Amino acid sequence: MTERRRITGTPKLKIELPVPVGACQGCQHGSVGRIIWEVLEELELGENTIWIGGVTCGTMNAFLSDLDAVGPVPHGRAPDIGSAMKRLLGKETIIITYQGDGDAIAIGTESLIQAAARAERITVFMANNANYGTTGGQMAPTTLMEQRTTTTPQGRGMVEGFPINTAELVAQLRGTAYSARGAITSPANYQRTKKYVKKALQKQIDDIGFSFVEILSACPPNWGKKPVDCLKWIDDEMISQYPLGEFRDLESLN
Amino acid sequence: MTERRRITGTPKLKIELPVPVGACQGCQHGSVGRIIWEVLEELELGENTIWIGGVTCGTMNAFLSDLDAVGPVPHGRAPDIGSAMKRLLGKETIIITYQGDGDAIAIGTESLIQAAARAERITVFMANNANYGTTGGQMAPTTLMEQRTTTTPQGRGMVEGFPINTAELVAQLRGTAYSARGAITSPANYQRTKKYVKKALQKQIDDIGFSFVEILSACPPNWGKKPVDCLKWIDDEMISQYPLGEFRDLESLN
Amino acid sequence: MSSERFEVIFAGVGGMGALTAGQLLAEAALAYYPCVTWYPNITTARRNAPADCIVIYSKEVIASPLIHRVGAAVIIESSQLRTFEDRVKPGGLVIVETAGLKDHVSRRDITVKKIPGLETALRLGNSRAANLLMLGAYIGSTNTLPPELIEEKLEDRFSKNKKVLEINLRAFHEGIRLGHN
Amino acid sequence: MSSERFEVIFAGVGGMGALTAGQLLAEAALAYYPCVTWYPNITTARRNAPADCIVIYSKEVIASPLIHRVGAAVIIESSQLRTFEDRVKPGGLVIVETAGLKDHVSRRDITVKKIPGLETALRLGNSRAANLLMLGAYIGSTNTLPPELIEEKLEDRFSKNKKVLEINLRAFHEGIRLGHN
Amino acid sequence: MTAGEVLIKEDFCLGCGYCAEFCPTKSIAISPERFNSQGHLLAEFIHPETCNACGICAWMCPHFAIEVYKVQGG
Amino acid sequence: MTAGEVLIKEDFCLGCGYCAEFCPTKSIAISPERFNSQGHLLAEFIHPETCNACGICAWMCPHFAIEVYKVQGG
Amino acid sequence: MNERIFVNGNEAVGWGALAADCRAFFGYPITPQNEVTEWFAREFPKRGRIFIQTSSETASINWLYGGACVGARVMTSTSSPGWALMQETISHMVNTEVPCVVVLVQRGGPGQGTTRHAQMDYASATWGGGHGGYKNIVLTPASAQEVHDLMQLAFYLADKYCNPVIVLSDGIIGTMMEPIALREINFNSLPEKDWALRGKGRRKDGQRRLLSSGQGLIPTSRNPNYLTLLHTLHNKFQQMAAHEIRYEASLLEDAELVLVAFGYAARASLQAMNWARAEGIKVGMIRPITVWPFPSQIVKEEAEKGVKFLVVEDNLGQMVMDVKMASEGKAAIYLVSALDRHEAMEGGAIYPEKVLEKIKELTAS
Amino acid sequence: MNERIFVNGNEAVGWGALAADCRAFFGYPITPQNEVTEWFAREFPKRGRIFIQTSSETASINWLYGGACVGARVMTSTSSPGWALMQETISHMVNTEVPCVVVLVQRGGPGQGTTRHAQMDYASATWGGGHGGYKNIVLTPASAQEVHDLMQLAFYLADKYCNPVIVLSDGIIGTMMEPIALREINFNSLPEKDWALRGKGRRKDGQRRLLSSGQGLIPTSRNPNYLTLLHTLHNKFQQMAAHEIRYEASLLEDAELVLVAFGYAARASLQAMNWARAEGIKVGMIRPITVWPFPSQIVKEEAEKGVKFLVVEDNLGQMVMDVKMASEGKAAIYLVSALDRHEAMEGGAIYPEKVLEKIKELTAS
Ligand SMILES: Cc1ncc(C[n+]2csc(CCOP(=O)(O)OP(=O)(O)O)c2C)c(N)n1
Ligand SMILES: Cc1ncc(C[n+]2csc(CCOP(=O)(O)OP(=O)(O)O)c2C)c(N)n1
Ligand code: SF4
Ligand code: SF4
Ligand code: SF4
Ligand code: SF4
Ligand code: SF4
Ligand code: SF4
Ligand SMILES: [Mg+2]
Ligand SMILES: [Mg+2]
Repeated sequence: MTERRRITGTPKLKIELPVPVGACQGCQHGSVGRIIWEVLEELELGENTIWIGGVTCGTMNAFLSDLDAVGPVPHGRAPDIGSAMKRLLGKETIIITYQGDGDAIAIGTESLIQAAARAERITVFMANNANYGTTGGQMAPTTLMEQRTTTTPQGRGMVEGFPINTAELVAQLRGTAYSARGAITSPANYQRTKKYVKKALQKQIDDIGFSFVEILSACPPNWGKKPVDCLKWIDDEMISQYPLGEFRDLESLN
Repeated sequence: MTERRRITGTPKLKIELPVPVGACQGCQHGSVGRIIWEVLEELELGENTIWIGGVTCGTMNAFLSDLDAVGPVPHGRAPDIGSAMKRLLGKETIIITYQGDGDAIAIGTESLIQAAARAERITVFMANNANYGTTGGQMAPTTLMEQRTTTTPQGRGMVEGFPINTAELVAQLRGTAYSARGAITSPANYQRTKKYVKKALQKQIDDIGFSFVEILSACPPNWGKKPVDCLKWIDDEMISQYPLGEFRDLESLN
Repeated sequence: MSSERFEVIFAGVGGMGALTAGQLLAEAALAYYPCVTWYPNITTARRNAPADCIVIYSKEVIASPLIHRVGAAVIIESSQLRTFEDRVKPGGLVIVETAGLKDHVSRRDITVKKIPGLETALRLGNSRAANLLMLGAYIGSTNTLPPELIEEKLEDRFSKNKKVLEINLRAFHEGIRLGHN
Repeated sequence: MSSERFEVIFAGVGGMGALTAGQLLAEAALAYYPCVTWYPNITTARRNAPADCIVIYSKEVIASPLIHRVGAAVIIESSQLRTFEDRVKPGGLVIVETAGLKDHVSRRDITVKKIPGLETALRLGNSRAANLLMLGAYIGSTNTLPPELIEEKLEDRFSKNKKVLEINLRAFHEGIRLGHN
Repeated sequence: MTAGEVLIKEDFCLGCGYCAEFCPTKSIAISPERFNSQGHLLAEFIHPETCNACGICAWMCPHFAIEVYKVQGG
Repeated sequence: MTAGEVLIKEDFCLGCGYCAEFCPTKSIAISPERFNSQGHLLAEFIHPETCNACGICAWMCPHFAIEVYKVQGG
Repeated sequence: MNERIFVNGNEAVGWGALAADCRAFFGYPITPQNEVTEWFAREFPKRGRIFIQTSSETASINWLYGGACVGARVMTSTSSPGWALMQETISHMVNTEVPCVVVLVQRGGPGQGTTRHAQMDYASATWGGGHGGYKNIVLTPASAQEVHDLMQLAFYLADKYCNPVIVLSDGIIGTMMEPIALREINFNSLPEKDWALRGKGRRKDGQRRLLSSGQGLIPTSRNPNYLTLLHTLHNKFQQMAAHEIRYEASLLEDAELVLVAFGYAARASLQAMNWARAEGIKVGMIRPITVWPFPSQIVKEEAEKGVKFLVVEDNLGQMVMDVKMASEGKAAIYLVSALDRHEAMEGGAIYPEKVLEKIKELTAS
Repeated sequence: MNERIFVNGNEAVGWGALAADCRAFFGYPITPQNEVTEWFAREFPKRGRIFIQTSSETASINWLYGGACVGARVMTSTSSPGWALMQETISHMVNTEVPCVVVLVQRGGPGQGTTRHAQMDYASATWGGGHGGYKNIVLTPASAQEVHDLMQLAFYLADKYCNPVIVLSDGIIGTMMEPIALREINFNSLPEKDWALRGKGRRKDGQRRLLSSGQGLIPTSRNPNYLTLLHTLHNKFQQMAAHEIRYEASLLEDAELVLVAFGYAARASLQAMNWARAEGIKVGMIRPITVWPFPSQIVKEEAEKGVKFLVVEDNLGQMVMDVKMASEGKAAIYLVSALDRHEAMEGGAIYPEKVLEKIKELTAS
């Protein structure tokens, strides 16, 4: 007699539409979404979470979440939207935003920084793929020095100035309870990132303060690399600019 | 035979209009302006500086500068405007913005942070009076915890979240060459602040990177205090939240 | 106090002097007149710019709180005389502060009363009460409202600061006296 | 090649296959036709959504680059047949990829050619050349342009990658051959 | 006897190769010839016998194409 | 003999008191009775004899009401 | 409650919102509406409601968006430059079909303009200042009482149509004080906001809700594709246009000249009309209370009677376009505009005297 | 130079700007105008000109403001949501009287809408989406060549009037390719920008320049008080309205039905007109090239001849308001709108076939 037990697969909180939604080969927005869905499931937050999708290729994750959701919301403004929801619905509701790097730390700078300063009890997830994926691979605030994009055809240089380390910056604000950066370039990193995501959500559950997780995420077509090479590029190039780890982790803000 | 030598007085770069421009008794926007005018004069920058006035009671300083000037520019956006000017006019032209705290680090968060990240060769002066003076004393991002304003009638608390330390935050950005905070609560602080202003402008002259000086500034009517008591309040209360000093001072960004 | 409708401008510079005087009058008038409006004209008050207000109190609906020509003008800051004398209707009244008064009223068709508001208020203990002295002068001159109504409002407003209240009341009464003349 | 005006849709899914084929045709047509338009219909191309383009080349001014019904349709992705067969004018031509082809053309008033583009391209060395094979089939079927013109454009575009160029040229020629039949 | 069973939903697989790259037992690989309907070369579960049902392939798959089971007994 | 001379432009003075507060020699003070046209009590240069022309009053004056001179000889 | 209080038009906003059971106010300081923000800062927290000062107007309107998505009655208030910054998200809210109320206390423009009154945002408020050609109902109070009452109507209509509603005030209506009666207005009951996001566990059917806008429209969203969305919105706009026109007509019966004005200019015009009537001049007035939808029918009917129109508005001519459209060339239209202000400085305004002057000019001979 | 190249309408923006000696482009990515941004990123730096990718559209327009203040020819390009974010500062630039060119490649709205074409920003572009009732000339190209040519006109008019000029393109005009001739258009010469800020040392008279907007207007600024400012602007707008109307009229002589359309809808309409004419149907067309100022006179003249109008626009009815105003009730007006798109998804568009269908319907019997 054989027993067949499901080990893992598509998270329960991910909806499957009749036709698979288009995505680029090797795009890691799906993986970032997967980690969040898994953690929401493990923390049993499916019933009381609202997912706010910024404009990014990852907006799809809002549509595909078996959660109350809205998106794409106005570019960069998800933290404002989430803040209002949290204030109105109270502690019992978990508010998460899913944003791209361009969304969160270019046009969204004010929205993000101010939410952190206010100690807003929401969790912001930022998929950092070092470019504007959705619009076709332009420079983002996170684009590495020397990196070529469609708007830095010669590579980013002093004309454009320096990349922004979002997780470290957010960690500077007094209202931030948690800030970390993960990647999904190996099973070990997958698990580590999952831990960050879980801790971030726990800060919200425990009503401590603002929480933030940045996740490095491959964008093969815009990086002009095969998917597997993208993961190598993250390990070799991106992580030296964007070190993985926790930058703030407080039990209480005072 | 007596000789009469002028020691000091109204800076040459300050224009006097036929009628004195209205100001509140003890408002220190005039003093912040004075320091900048003095330094511009000492560095002989009168001929090649453009002054960009944000919306603040201190916009007056733009009008009263014997310099090319524009203002009030759209709320919070002076660094964008200055950046464009610098790019088009080149190193020879010195670009300064004069902003309030509300202007610079609420609605202007994106404009300021991004200019610093880009290492924009401009100098931002921010008069921090811990409230929105122009509009009648509302809470600003810089309002102290417990401080009463017209929009925090019970004092700022956890509903509003924490004040932002702008000079320290700006110092985190890789493109910032200089960031400091001064006050004008004593002749010694006056001179010290003047030194900061001079160093900030020197960074721009030397084409090193972005420079920023925050200056604590009294707003007697909105603080509900007599002018002299305002200076004491700065010394006693404000400086503990907003320490004076230099937070970044680089000879080169690389 | 028999007429149906009164209009008065209070004009000053900076702070809230003129506006407060007008507001007190308007609030007081509410007890007698079903229709009252107070319209402030403030440019950048916090920064010492001119500020004025129009108060209208009437038995009938007030179509517009904003009118160019009014029955009376109380000029709390003498520098404002020039601007406001034209805004008084023929037969109307101008009450003007004498301190710093440089201008003349050239019109013959209006009554002008010069009141040493600042000086008197200073003498009574606080130059800031000049606006209430001028309000008193208006009431004293026009008798359009029982003074007690305004006193009540004054008491409400300054209930926390007895000293200021007292000086204000004194100034108001002195104004009425000066206005009667 | 005598006619005055040709219109063709290239339809595919994702990537740039259909769009590139149309662009090459349009660029090549410029040498012969004073008026050429290329109109892309891309939804979210980077993410594997349908993408098509309309190429019009004409001796006379092209009023609209966008028209609903065209003379020919080249269906590079067989799943798009249903959407596009209706857009061919009576008497027009449909060239369709056979790989994965499930649908039938129900219309009787158009010519249909089924081309094993993907399979053939794979055989020639790279499935990505299927779009050029389909372009070849169109040229082979319609003779609306000398193939050399397109070859030139291909050479320009892939000058940096000789291997890809070669496969593309081979696919294009094979397409012409299949189209002739 | 315990063995892993990996199910690859071919409509979802886009052939990125992450599963194959990170499978510790090399039980999974990109096919050299099998395309899905969108022209992508597919992942294939080539060595059921070595699979330990660790789940890594599913974790790393960004397109939700993989389900992993553990089969016990038999 | 050297002495300071301080000129107060009364139209500009708003009586904030900063000059008086920081004058190291207490040569300057707010008048208990003299108003400017806007009703503000004015600063007054009350002790020319002690003034050392240090300029501090002018530095601290936010309203540009002060000019400081040094008078030499005489 | 039917208390009578003496307040300005800005404070009346607060009292009206309270009566409408508004749950949260999100706003940013700007003159001449600061009394609104300060009213909420003072009065809302102590009533267990939410007041948040946001970091900008762009932030405000996005807080509104968030609040609307969870089904709460939420509002903001601003003045002209801040209004301009809200355009993107207002357009967004129309797309997503969520309700909110925005109070716009107009000041002088363009640009930084003045901190005082004007009526220069008629165009952007009424015809859609943002992208995408949406519509929203625009209510224009002309007194503190009407501010109070229209605030309640605004919340009702926003919920009824799941669409933003604009209350178009101005610096004069906002800062002048008048006695008002506090009263709760009753409206028809509205359906539950079943679409609101609250976490699916709080919902009877246990199903998730998805609010989506734009290219992401997918089968499970409220409007599954773009054309459906356009049809839904179009039908809704037509419903609003058919059912929500409001205006006040005065003395039209025998009028030869009809004034058309809203907000403070309507007060000035009313005064001028009264004076003119006292002199026997046959002048009447149409005061639109909704400027979108605009009361075109009554304007058209008057035009057909052969009257002249005198539009009075404190801008360079905006509502005059609506009057022109409505009157279909059948009437002569004149304008008293911001160029007819009495004073050169920012405090300048259109006084009733100026309107009377123009009335006389147009009715002479 | 008179080279012929095959480009899309977005790239034609770049070539036109280059011919107009534009010095700097400041922009933020948004579909469907990304080729514009990328063209400048590629072509400008190597020509010693400036390309900067800004941090948002709000930033872009403020960079433009800065660039304009120093007297340089500067431009940006965006699509609808980004356009909405620019409204405040455009209003500001009108106030300060500084020139710039904004290219607006319209996509579907409202809100996040679609990443494709539409013509839904007519209202906000033409009647003023920002606060303060300003005006700006709006040019509407209908081909890649016209994009190239109108870009040059746009820079000229912006400088001539010291006012922003909008080039209103759309996703179809932007992404379709056509051959164009590169050519430099000559315009009358314009006065030096003596008002521009460059540091007073760079100026002959050695005097400072002050550009001020709003309440800060003081004697030394260009417009010393608010009413002067309003008069200056009003006069300027009237000059624009009097001198800058441009349109293309086709086959009006005997037309019984006149199409009115701009941008891509004009191309579809032209095609439909050609087909209809081939069938002997008497249809003509007015294609506004400026939509503000709108070619009202020709519309009015046609209306007086007794034609019918068919307005074709890919929105829910916007330009139709201008046609209505211009025709003064003298003509029946019909509309083909976004509701008449062929397809439900975002790629849907108004095809010539649809226009022809409507033409036939209106000319039958
Ligand atoms: C106001 C506005 N500006 C621009 C856009 C176009 N846009 C859509 S997504 C996006 C940024 C995408 O970059 P990122 O946030 O890094 O997400 P990614 O696609 O890379 O995941 C932009 C600029 C928009 N939708 N709205
Ligand atoms: C878009 C916009 N929103 C709001 C305002 C109103 N406003 C003018 S100045 C100001 C802030 C003033 O505060 P701050 O920058 O701290 O300067 P201060 O007056 O305190 O010196 C505000 C909110 C405006 N002018 N524009
Ligand atoms: S463009 Fe990049 S971010 Fe967008 S779907 Fe493709 S891989 Fe993902
Ligand atoms: S309000 Fe404050 S900042 Fe403004 S002028 Fe007065 S004191 Fe200065
Ligand atoms: S990781 Fe997923 S999508 Fe990628 S090849 Fe493996 S099964 Fe296919
Ligand atoms: S479950 Fe583990 S061992 Fe089995 S195929 Fe997947 S990665 Fe390899
Ligand atoms: S510091 Fe200046 S303004 Fe203040 S009291 Fe002295 S002189 Fe007057
Ligand atoms: S110059 Fe120095 S010593 Fe003289 S009054 Fe001024 S502060 Fe006092
Ligand atoms: Mg990104
Ligand atoms: Mg401040």
